[in-house]
Amino acid sequence: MINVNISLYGAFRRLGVQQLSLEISDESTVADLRDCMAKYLENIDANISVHLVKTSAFATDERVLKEEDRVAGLKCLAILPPVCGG
Amino acid sequence: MINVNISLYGAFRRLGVQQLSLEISDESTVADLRDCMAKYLENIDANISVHLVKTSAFATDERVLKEEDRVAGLKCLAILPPVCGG
Amino acid sequence: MGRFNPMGKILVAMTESVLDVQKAIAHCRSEDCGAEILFIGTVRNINEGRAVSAVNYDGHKVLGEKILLELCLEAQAQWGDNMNFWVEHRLGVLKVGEESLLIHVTSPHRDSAYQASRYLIEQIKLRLPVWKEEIYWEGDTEWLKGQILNQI
Amino acid sequence: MGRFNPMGKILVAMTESVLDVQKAIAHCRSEDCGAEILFIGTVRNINEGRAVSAVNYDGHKVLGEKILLELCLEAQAQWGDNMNFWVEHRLGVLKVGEESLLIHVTSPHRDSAYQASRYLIEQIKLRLPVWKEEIYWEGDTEWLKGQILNQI
Repeated sequence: MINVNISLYGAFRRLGVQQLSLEISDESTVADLRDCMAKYLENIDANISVHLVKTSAFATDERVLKEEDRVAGLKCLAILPPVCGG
Repeated sequence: MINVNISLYGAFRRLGVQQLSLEISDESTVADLRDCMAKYLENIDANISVHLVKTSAFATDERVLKEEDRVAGLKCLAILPPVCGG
Repeated sequence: MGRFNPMGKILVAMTESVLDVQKAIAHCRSEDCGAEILFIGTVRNINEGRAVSAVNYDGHKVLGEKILLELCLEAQAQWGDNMNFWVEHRLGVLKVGEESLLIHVTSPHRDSAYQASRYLIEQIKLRLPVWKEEIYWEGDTEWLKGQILNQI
Repeated sequence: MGRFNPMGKILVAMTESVLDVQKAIAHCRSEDCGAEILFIGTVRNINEGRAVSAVNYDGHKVLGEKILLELCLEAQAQWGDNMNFWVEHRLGVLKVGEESLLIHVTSPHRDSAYQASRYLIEQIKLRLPVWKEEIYWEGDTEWLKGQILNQI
């Protein structure tokens, strides 16, 4: 198992913390991380919909990740809700 | 016969004057004025092509004139070569 | 409110003075307009292969300002009475890099702002009584060819 | 000179500082570019019928600046290596009327400037990691819905 820190943006700021720390298996993909995060938020009864987790992207400081990307070894993970800049 | 003053712009500035003064009949239209001006420029051997006179518009301070407009009574006449602002 | 009594502000000018971007922005800013498009035309250093040092802009000021106002009213009628406009064309001798034209448009939404801005510059090229005499580094000058004006 | 070694200048920023139109214009001015298009996005006083007092802009600065640079390089590749860009998105709490976004593009000709400017704003809406929390006069706040980010 590895520990990953995920920076929070946009509506995820409602959680009141800068980052979430989750424990996932070494083999986990971004899809697995997404499931893990959804379950975590359900467990703590956060005021964040599962739909928001499903429609968010995961990214590093370098790029938006694909569902099949392995999480182990990636630095500076973040979850990015649908965007609305401008 | 009436006397009309025509303000000059753009390439017509090469004539070295602000205005031309031409004598035309009371009944003259813009088309007649154009012919009169072309002849005048040929007579004084100006370095202005007849083509420029033919492709120019006549105007008052209010609007661009039509070929059939009567000239008598119009104020502030000007000849406007093809435009290229911006 | 019809097309001849719009809510948006319009200012147009044909002027020998240096153009003022900050005034244009201040004039057109409005709390209900989230999109602002400023077009700036500047004197380019080369035209049709020749090195330009300056351009002498000649213009019919009275008729020109009347036409600029007409163009802004046409844009308001087409894209929104609450749009604001500042359109200034400079006249006189301008060096390379100097600003010859400002077209500033503000609108609640960006699509109408882009469309109105583009409409204004294209119509200015066709309808505004302004003429350019290019002054070349080699010392000669030339009045540029242009678009024949049509009566509307 | 290929698309990855363009002659034009690019500056991008995600910043808490007030945006600076004059710096954007000075950065992008070039004697071979006669057309300059500045897009300014400002905070609007109303959205979907609700009276807005301010907007809190959240953004991923490092990734955001990387994406803004990519967008400018894409625009240079499509419309001209000699085009210049200044793109700044502001972050933090902005009151109604304040400037949230500057997109400044200069080009030898106006058509490419308009097209590149429009491309940048539309791509920013789709790809830039920025989020808006609207703060209403009634006192409540809401994170706005947006566009799902796709990996490229």
